Amino acid sequence: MNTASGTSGLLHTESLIFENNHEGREGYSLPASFGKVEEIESKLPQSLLRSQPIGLPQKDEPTVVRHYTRLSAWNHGVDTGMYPLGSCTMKYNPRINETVARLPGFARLHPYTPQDLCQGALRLMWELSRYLEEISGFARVTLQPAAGAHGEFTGIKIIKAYHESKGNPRKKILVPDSAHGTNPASSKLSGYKVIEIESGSDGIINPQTVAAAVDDQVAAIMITNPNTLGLFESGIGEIVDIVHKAGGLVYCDGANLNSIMGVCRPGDMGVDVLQFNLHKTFSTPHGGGGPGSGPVGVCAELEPFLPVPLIEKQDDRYVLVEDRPQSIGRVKSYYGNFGVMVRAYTYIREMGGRGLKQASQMAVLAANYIRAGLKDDLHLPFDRPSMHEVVFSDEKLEALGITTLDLAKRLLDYGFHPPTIYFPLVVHGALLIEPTETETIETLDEFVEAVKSILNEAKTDP
Amino acid sequence: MNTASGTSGLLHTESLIFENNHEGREGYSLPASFGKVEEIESKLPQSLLRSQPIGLPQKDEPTVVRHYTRLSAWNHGVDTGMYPLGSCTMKYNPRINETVARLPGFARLHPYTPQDLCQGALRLMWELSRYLEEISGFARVTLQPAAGAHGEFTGIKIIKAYHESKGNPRKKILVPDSAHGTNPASSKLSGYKVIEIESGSDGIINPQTVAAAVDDQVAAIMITNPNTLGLFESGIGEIVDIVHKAGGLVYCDGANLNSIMGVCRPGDMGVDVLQFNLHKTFSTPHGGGGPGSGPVGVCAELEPFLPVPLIEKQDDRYVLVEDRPQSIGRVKSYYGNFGVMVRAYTYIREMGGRGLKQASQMAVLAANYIRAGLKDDLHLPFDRPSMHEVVFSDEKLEALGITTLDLAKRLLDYGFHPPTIYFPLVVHGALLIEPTETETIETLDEFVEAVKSILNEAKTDP
Amino acid sequence: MRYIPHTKEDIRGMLGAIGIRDVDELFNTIPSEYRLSSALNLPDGLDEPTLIIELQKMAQANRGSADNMALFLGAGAYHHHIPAAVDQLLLRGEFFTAYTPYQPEASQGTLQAIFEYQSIMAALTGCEVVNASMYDGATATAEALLMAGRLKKKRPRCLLPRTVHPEVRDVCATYLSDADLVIEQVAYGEFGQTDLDALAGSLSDDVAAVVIQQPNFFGCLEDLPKIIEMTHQAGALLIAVVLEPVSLGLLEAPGVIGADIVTGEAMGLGTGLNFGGPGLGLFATSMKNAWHMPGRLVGQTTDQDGKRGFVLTMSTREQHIRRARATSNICTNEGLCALAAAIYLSLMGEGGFKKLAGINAANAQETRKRLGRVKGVEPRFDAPFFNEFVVKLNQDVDQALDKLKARGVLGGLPLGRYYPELADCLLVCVTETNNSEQVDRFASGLEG
Amino acid sequence: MRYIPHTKEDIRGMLGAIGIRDVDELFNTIPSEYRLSSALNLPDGLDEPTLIIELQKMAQANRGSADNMALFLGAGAYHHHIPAAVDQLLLRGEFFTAYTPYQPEASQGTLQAIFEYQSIMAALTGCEVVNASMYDGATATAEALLMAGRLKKKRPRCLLPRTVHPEVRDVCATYLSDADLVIEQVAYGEFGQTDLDALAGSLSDDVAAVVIQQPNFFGCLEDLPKIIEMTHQAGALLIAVVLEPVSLGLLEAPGVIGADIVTGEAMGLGTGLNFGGPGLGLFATSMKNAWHMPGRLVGQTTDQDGKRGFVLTMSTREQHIRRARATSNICTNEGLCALAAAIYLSLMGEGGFKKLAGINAANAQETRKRLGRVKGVEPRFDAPFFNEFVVKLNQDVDQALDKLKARGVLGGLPLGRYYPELADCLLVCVTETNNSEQVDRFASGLEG
Ligand SMILES: Cc1ncc(COP(=O)(O)O)c(C=O)c1O
Ligand SMILES: Cc1ncc(COP(=O)(O)O)c(C=O)c1O
Repeated sequence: MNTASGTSGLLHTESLIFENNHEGREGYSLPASFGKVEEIESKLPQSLLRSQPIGLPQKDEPTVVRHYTRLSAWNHGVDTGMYPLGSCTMKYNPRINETVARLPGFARLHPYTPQDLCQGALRLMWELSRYLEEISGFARVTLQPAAGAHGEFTGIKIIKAYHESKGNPRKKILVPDSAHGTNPASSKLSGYKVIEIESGSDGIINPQTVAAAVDDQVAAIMITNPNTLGLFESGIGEIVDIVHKAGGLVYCDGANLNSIMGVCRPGDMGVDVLQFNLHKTFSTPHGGGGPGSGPVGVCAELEPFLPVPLIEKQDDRYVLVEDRPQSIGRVKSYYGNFGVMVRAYTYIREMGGRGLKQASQMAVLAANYIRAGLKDDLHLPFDRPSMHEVVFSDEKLEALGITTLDLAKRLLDYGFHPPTIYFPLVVHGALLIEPTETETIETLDEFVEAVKSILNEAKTDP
Repeated sequence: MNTASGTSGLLHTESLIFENNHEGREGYSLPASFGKVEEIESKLPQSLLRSQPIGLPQKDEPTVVRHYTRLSAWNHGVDTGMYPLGSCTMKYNPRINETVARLPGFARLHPYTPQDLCQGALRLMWELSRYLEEISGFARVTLQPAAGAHGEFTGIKIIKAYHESKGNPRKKILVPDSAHGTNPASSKLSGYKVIEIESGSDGIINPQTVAAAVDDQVAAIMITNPNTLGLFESGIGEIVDIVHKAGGLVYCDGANLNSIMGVCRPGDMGVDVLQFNLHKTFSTPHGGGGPGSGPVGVCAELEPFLPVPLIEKQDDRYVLVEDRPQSIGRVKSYYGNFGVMVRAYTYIREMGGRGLKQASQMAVLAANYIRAGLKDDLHLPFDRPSMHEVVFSDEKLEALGITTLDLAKRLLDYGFHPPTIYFPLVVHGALLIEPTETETIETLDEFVEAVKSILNEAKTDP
Repeated sequence: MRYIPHTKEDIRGMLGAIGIRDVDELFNTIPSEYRLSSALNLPDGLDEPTLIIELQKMAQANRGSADNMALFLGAGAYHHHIPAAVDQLLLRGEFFTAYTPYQPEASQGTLQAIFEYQSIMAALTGCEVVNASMYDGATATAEALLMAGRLKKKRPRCLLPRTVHPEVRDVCATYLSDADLVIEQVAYGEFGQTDLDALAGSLSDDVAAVVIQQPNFFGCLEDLPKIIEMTHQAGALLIAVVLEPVSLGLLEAPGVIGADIVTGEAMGLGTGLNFGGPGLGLFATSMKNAWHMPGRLVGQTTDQDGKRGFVLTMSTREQHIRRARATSNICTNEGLCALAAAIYLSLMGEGGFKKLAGINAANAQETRKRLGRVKGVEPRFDAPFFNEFVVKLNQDVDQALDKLKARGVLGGLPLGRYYPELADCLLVCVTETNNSEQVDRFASGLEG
Repeated sequence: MRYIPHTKEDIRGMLGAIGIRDVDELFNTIPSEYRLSSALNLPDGLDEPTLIIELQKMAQANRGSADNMALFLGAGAYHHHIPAAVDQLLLRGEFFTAYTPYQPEASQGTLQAIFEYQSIMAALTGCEVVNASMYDGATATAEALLMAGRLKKKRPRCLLPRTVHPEVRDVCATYLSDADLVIEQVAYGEFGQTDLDALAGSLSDDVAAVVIQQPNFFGCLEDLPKIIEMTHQAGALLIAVVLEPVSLGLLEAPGVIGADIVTGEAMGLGTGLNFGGPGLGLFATSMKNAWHMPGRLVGQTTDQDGKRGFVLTMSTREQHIRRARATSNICTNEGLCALAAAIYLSLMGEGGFKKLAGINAANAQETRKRLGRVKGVEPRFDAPFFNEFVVKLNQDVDQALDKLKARGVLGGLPLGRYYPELADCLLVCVTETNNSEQVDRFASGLEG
């Protein structure tokens, strides 16, 4: 077994960067001004000027570089080892993405550059929207939202605007109990009441449960497909019909798109709105917690409500269109997380349609391989085949006298980032494992072995 | 005390990159050819084609990136902690150097680019030569040598060519016993016999010793100043006179230039030839063992012998001149380690004359501060003030029952790279400590404390 | 495919272990009517060298990038030099390939860095608590208003002067469209600042919050101490919005003079323009309001051995625990940009950051002076300003900008789009990245 | 100064601890007549943003860089695409800010990487031992000749055909000018290969070594098996020089067919052009000759706990121990370039590297064909070639190159400078980085 360095026995005695300052120590290098700096304080009202030192660090460049280099060593990333955090799609972040995103023509471009001088950026965004539409089966995509939850917020606003345009914004949104926390929170932000829908004993939603909950005050159902248990909502067609018949819309949380690219498309299933997580499915780095990007795709009927600005192609030119009277307005300043889009675009262009499909196939294969490897050791709460991630409960752990958390923490000592734990809430002591397509079979085997060996420790040396 | 991660308890169980191959696993991404690849094998003689697999790794990109990321974690560098390796000037490597060296106009420039299309590179080299001449006090500098030892080789060849031009190449080179191993080895490469000169009991060379050794078969003396014991050769003027009077030349190993920039210049002392180590004095990275760069400066009389090509400025153009009949010829293909030159040039331009002098002053101050901190704990073999590095012997260690090596290895556990040990050979169990100007006083204190605490361990817990 | 390691043999082995014969069987739970029969209609995959050339072409088609042209555009996105060290540290895989630090044992690097970001930003804003980041300045401000609504439940109005960035106002409008808080505008006065009389007229005990951008959208400095006093007298909260945090090198920290919430946009501190995103949404407030704050927070703690460590804290505010009743829906934030800001500000340091602010202000002063010497160009507002100001042209603004473009100058933002009454005005920004020659080119371009 | 942390107060404290009052006192051992009284005459220090702009200008003044022009230059420096991952890994401070791995406990990263480099290069060359690197291909070859001299003490001659890169021959001449080994040339034949009759004529029992570049300087493939046989029959050593190691994806490893030493230049494998340096000097030989080899070597070992580890080995050959009697004076080598090659070759892998070789060869074939269709252009040599070949022009070569320049094409190296008899010839190199459009531009440029 490979052991990644730094995953156990972390020494974290590095001081904080703002501790131990020596007055006057410098880490900066600034150009001379062409205006008179010495006159500035006299030009500004005294009452507005800073009265006290700020309290910023006083450090030389070597110290700062060393400090953050050392700090980084106390982190586990995909680059140091497997990171099977379920629901997060911690796949490899291609290096070419980083090179391309740093090209000065992208990185040093002001958002208010006249449109004739930023055609490259607009073209990239326009094409990226088209690709996402093709992948998901929607009529139109906006790239503005900054992350998945922000996309949910945008999608729900669009749903509300749609209902308002029909004369009644409606009051409720149906959200399955297995949903990610952002789903109810996003619904609430638009003033909707969240009605929880219970998952069936097979881990998916029974259309009858939806039928029972639906009424003319239901604005939408917010479904995740494949859901957070890693299961495909096979009843999706029926659910869509039920909700549509009641005049409601269907929102799909697209965080799990990594399992179905090139295999099926939510748009084809009658879903009305979906958010993408470019930082999951499309390989852009998670950055220790962002930046992400959460584009939203909608069916044709909802297109008028998309946020402004929207990119259009007029003849050979790409333009940002602000004049969209039914739009929900702006959800973020400028056009979204462009730097993230460049990476996702690059990824799609490298993978092509075939590559994306292969990614999904291999992601699902890897999850099922882990499932097969551990199904006798851990308890599988659902019998249905898994998609890109597999969830186990703590049923067998309890018998060994350990908890899900114990297992997770012990995995760290084996050089693995733990899976997502205690989520989804509907599985007791859940362990949600998402290996992604970029881990080798050897690593998958090592992970399975590590879990087995931890269980064995619990058995033999409780 | 800060503890750098990874400096103790290194886990090195990462497999070798060429182990565990899976047939067909790929990490590459190559363009299509416009010629017919399938016809190639038939176009080439069968007898010249490869008969067996090469045996290269078969790895995906994520695996390769993870592998080398992990490997890097098992290394100590200046970026992870103090690296007081005497004689090596492990100063901070500025980040701007790395950015600039990667500009496509430098990094993707072919050495045979027509000269009108590479004026920027030629100008940089021309200016860098001028700067080095100014810093060292020599008439002319060649940038061709690839490292310090290569510069020594070049310098000695120049000396030999000079003597040959006078009718007698001479037979011997005087080298002090404290010299770096490259000095005698480089002398030997040009067919010279090496005569060892004993250092005085004060650590520097007594001019009388030189006078006694000099004769008309001595081609040169190869002196290091400040020498490898960190002491300034105060008798340099006399030594130069003695050697010159006997018709010999004076070579100065410039590896320790970091102590005297802006303070004094070897050229002004009558030295005839000197090699620079750009990877020491001029902040270019040591790279885990290179690439370095070892330009050579010479006095006016030796200029005709410099290697070809040499850069000249003709009106507003920079040209590479090959036609130099007395030249020793070429010592390396193309023009030297240009990528390293870009970094050194950038450094000099950032520092300016004042900054370089400050660097030398602070480097010397830091070494003397460590000396003051440890002089009661370790044995100082020489009484003379130190320059940029300080050497201790193992005299007091022996009393404690530990060796220099023990002390060095224990320093690793404290998060420090050990100093140079057992060199120079003239000091018993030498510990050669060169802190450089880029370590903070806190780090210097921690280093001193670490040594004291190790000595204390030896005392209390032998 | 270089990112997918599975060989045919690997796949065979995995299928065997699972007990199926074909990858397609894995997708059997997807009803067949939804299974795609044809391939996605996307361009064929490209190899790396070709892809880089292709993207280089697209990047170069952005002829207005700061590498090509003299940039006098600010308006919420400020171009500052990013030290080489910042970006090289961001490229460390341990940082950028990690996610939200859910597992503290494996995330001390991210956690400490975010804690440092929070602490440094707290110093800069004069506030006690700073969260781990929001999407950008606009959404941070919108969330601040939502928070004000929670804190001041009985007050249904909030005041958003016209001197606040139009896009920030737009985003607030979207966020608040379904909240119990109505946004009202406040006019600006002749000097380019919020009209204090109008503000006084609007303030009453049904106002939950007043938003003030400092420096404001026109680059003018508001009389923040006075406005805070007025706001507090009315019992409302003051939300100070700082879209150009470099100004804080010179200006008093809003928290120190009583701002209740400080929001802002910090992409200028190490992240860079990137066509406007990712941003770095700053969110700061006082300890007593911390439980109402959106977003993640890193706190300091001590482990079993008494060693200092860092963890995510006060998580019960958040959606993954509190779901519909969370203080916000935010999950992924702008972690790497926060790290960039921490590194950037550590390098700038106390001395450098103040100096930087001075250079920006001095360059802007000088530029305004030189442009003012051009016939037909005059300053539009007289309020003191930091690094941005408005000039009025007696020629057609669009034509003037076109002339400037031809000389390689992006001469500021035409204000007519946002303020019809300022259709003859340009908003001009000057930072340490501009130089004297560029200003002269700008001035002579306006002449010719 | 951002790289020097010492504040005035720090300095005061340090001076106090040392017991002096002024920094100048530290330099008292330098005789006063040598102490500079005035400042160095260097340009004033520049700040980072200004410096970057200044260097960008210099870089852009290199209008012939591969980003700007279609490059058909090889001649020992081959332009291959470097995967983005290579350079990003080289930027890891743990690698590039370390030095020679003297302390194995703190250097396992470098040591294992170099061991991997050595092993991979051993596979590529078919040799048993590869050292940690030499400065470049030329110095590696010169050192190989010196080593041959040590191994074959009684043989005073060595043969260096004219088909070897002229700069390699020049460097060998410099290195051997004081050795007991005389270099003799061997002519080339009509097909562009070493003339075997001439070689046979020169070979005798006083020849220590024969150097053969494969592919040779003209891009032609030598009959290496045959030459090795001839050389060995004469009791001499065969030194194979590979300046384009990509060819080894297709061609038999020289070590496998009996080359005694293989040297080469591997800058093309991940380091890049950089105006010709740093290079990566490859040096490979058989185990029985290892003790005579120059340079460092990393070996595998086992630590006390039985774990695998890596250390510098066979150091007693080296200058720091054996001083004047060392096998070479080399100390600092090209460590980071060796790391680049290890990463590069790991990414290329068995399949990719062979494919890469095929693409290079096929593109070169096709280019020669298309150029050959131009009137007044014909192939000069008929020997088989890899990715480089010589064409003969019936127009003035310099004028032709100037016309090509105007079309953005660097159309190869004019050979007249090195071979007066080939003054009407161009050496043309084609790699995977060239494309079909460039070739057409090249061809039509020769026409017009
Ligand atoms: C299923 C699901 N939905 C939504 C989200 C929210 O996405 P983001 O974190 O990008 O806001 C997540 C992210 O963790 C998720 O796993
Ligand atoms: C004093 C001295 N001289 C010469 C050298 C040789 O320089 P290089 O290693 O660059 O060849 C060194 C390097 O370690 C040295 O310390």
